[in-house]
Amino acid sequence: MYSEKVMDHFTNPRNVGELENFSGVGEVGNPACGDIMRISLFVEDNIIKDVKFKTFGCGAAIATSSMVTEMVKGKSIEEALTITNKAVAKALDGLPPLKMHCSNLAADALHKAINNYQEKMIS
Amino acid sequence: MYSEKVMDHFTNPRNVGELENFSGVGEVGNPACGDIMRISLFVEDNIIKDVKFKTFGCGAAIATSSMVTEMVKGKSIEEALTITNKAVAKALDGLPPLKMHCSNLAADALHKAINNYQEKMIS
Amino acid sequence: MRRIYLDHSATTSVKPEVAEIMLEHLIQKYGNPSSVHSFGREAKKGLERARDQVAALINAQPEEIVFTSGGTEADNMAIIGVANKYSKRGKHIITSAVEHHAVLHTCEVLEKKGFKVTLLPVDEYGIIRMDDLRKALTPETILITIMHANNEVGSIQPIEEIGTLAREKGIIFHTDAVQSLGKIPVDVRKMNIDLLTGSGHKIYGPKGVGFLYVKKGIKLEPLVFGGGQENKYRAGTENIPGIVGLGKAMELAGEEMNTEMTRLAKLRDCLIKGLQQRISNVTLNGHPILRVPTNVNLSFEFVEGESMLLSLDMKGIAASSGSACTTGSLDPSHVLLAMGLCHEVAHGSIRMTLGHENTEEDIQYVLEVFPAIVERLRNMSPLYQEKRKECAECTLKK
Amino acid sequence: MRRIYLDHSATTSVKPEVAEIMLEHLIQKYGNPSSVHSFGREAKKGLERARDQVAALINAQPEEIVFTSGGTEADNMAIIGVANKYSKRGKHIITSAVEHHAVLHTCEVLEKKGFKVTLLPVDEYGIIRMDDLRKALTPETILITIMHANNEVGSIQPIEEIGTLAREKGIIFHTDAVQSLGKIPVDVRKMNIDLLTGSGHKIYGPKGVGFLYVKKGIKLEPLVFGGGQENKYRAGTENIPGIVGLGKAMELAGEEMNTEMTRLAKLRDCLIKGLQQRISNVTLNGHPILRVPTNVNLSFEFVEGESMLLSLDMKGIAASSGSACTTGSLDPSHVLLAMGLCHEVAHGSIRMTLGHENTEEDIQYVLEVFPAIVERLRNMSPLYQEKRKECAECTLKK
Ligand SMILES: Cc1ncc(COP(=O)(O)O)c(C=O)c1O
Ligand SMILES: Cc1ncc(COP(=O)(O)O)c(C=O)c1O
Repeated sequence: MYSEKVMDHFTNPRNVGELENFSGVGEVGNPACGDIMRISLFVEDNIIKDVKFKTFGCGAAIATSSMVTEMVKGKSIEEALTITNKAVAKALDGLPPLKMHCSNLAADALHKAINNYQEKMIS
Repeated sequence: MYSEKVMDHFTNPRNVGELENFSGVGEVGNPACGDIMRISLFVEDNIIKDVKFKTFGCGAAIATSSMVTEMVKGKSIEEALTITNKAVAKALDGLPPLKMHCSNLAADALHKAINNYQEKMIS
Repeated sequence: MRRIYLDHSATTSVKPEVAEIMLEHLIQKYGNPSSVHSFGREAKKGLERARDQVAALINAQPEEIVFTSGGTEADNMAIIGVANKYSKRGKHIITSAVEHHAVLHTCEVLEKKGFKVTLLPVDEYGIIRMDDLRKALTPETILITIMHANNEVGSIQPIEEIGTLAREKGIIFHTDAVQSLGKIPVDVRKMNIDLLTGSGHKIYGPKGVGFLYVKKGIKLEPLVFGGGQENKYRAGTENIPGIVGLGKAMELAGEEMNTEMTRLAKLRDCLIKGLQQRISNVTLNGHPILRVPTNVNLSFEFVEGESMLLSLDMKGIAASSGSACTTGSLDPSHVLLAMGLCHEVAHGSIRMTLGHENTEEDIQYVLEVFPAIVERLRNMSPLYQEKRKECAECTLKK
Repeated sequence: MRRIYLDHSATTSVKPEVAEIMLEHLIQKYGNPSSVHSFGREAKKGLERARDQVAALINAQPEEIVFTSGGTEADNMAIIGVANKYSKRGKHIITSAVEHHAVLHTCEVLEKKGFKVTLLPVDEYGIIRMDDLRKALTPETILITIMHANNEVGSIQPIEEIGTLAREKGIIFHTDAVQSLGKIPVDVRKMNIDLLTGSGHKIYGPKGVGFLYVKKGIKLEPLVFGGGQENKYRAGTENIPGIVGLGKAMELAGEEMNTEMTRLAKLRDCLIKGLQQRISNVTLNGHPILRVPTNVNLSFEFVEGESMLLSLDMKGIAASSGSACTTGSLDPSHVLLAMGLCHEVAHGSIRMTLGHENTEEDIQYVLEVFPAIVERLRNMSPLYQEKRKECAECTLKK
């Protein structure tokens, strides 16, 4: 069902946890629909220096969360904003069709975290 | 499907043929429905001294024809008239339900042959 | 006793390779393909390989194959499924008088529900005339369902012509290919077929499994509701052992068709000729050439079919008959009657269908024992006595 | 790797005796039971023996058993068959919110065709209340269809009471006994059942075969049309290997039920207790006592089901889940929701269903590996962090 990459990220997820001193945090999903992803960022000089995730969800939800943190670490905010859910799925060698719409939300969580960071910067 | 007795009468039918000097002959069925039975009798002193059959039909048709000739040989006309299709089937240890109505006509052929004999006697 | 099976159009044994893969999925890879775990994935793998194998033999895409519980269900699903889905477009269905009961009775049921059904007549060989079909078309026609090869007499219908006409007119075309698969080429693209029925147990696969090819774009209302299996077309836990067996059987059928069918056509012709030489008043039913290589159907005048079957059976030979007596109804084969045979000749028909296990020696044995059987029964028959009295209702081919 | 199958309610392997008799009918006794000859008679014999075996386990008459392609088809046949046959008497059907989709979706289809369907609610254990049923009855009610044991949580419905009520009111009563057969006693006479569904592959018989018990006197419109098989109730060449396998499986189920179910009930209780001792926030779904001996269904709060399944699978343990993620829909199990669980707890449910091959060692192994799996996932879960924040929508059993 899942690609080897998905299974790898599910089994050995990268960057699990929550940053204590985060610059921004974003959460998507809700427990009712079976997926919640929370991503926290630490940003310095417009660069995402550190990122962590916590996820309640299926294998695809965990793997996409893990993958997005890998993709984004060390990137600038602008680069990070170009990452889409689709790109995350692709980086995992694809997801089963049924999972594409329901558990592929990690980029959304990332964007929310960036928004949260940007709002904080403004205020 | 068929009882051993049916198979015995089908394999070794008794009294096959047609009497040259018959006292009466009866035929039932028609080729369209797949069964024709013809029975010819030789009667002397009100006793059926000889009887023969010819049948076009399925296993049940042949077996009932054979059986009825055995049952009737040496019997008086009155006794012969009491033989029913049901009795013939019973003497064969029964017939499959579907065959009871369609191929179980040997007693009818017998009765027709007797009628034919009786009509000849009157005229 | 020697036993010779000559009833391969009724059903077949499964080939050893088929039994083997079935056993594997009965005992080891027994998971439910809907399950997430490894047992489920193994089952799913078998299921999808089978779908590939089936699709390959008929030149379809794997997604176009819906597995069913057999040919009968696939026929029902096609006909009822189209009727229910497209009834707003029209309520007219065209079929032929020689279809299998799975098609005919389904059409009758639809007739009771307000559909109009045209039964095309057939010629003396059991084949429809394209002109009749053209004339039967109306703007209301939503479905043409005509079988590929006939199960009783083996006659082959002009499927490609029908398909081309149907495509031209935008009418859905279903064909029951249960008796042609593995015997003659079937190509759904080339033949313009929209829906096609297949069954496992006629091609050395298991009983209780079949498939419907559903061309991409054709919609059907399902027959059975429940889980979302088979892309929601057919609910119910998939019959994995049956399906992998069917897949394997289809693959083998494709590989062996050419050589095996050449072999069987020879045996068939030898059997037909041999019996006609040895026994008088024997006529061939069905087309002499447009005929599957496995089918022999002969009428033995003056004798009834079931009594021949019983006699053959006592000699170890398994055959079948169009006689009413074998079906429990009063009328003989609707196929033979539609071809214009009179009742009594239809009653005297014997079908022998060749397959895998049959050898030349088998045919020799049949040729040896058959004449005495017919002779014995003819000597019992009052019709033989009045030999050659013409049968009023029929137009016998001489 | 050690592999432990704990998904026997999804499907089972076939027992060796079942495989053996199937193989015999695939390879040797492969005839079509409609055939006159010896191959046909052998097949027919197997068919009728299987009918006896099935009837015996549920205290029915052999003539009351109709073989089908599985539990789903039997459910459809019962519900659609009654609806179409008795619609003049009324158009109201009563069922429950926790039925299998083969029942629920079939009822939904009938609703679209003008029938009225009442979905009885269930209590926190998944069991209907007789009072709700009594209140739902109308003069229009023609059918009550309530399952015997639930496939997800194993809860057992008060079938005998329902049957008695239905009989009293002259309403036809169907029960889906797919998950109770072979696990708890089923007696159609004692329980006043008119129609009963069974399936082969849940009791160590094959997939793709099931049966419907049809009490003498109850009429049904068939679902599939064609040949006159199964007393005209179900057309199509009979799946003889599947049917003889089902028959054998039913016979073995009857013989082994008492000892085997006592054994499994112990393992079940050991598994439930062991997991609850080793892991916090684990709740049992379904009734603690009115429950089939094979079913364990637990919710592990703060974790999602599929990720547990995957983790278990990597340890060789095959289980299932009520999580939406395993079905591809967005909503978790309709059964758990009907029992009043909140979505997130339903998403975190794991079903382990015990069977034949399972041993005490298996249970020990599961108890060993399970806690670390839950811990790992909980450490990843944002919900666990906010642990014990009350879930607003739900009424959790504490
Ligand atoms: C032409 C044809 N169509 C349909 C069927 C039905 O297939 P099944 O026996 O798999 O239901 C058969 C055989 O019985 C057949 O010969
Ligand atoms: C309660 C219940 N009913 C019906 C079915 C359907 O049976 P089958 O898989 O044989 O179609 C199942 C299992 O899938 C079931 O658990």
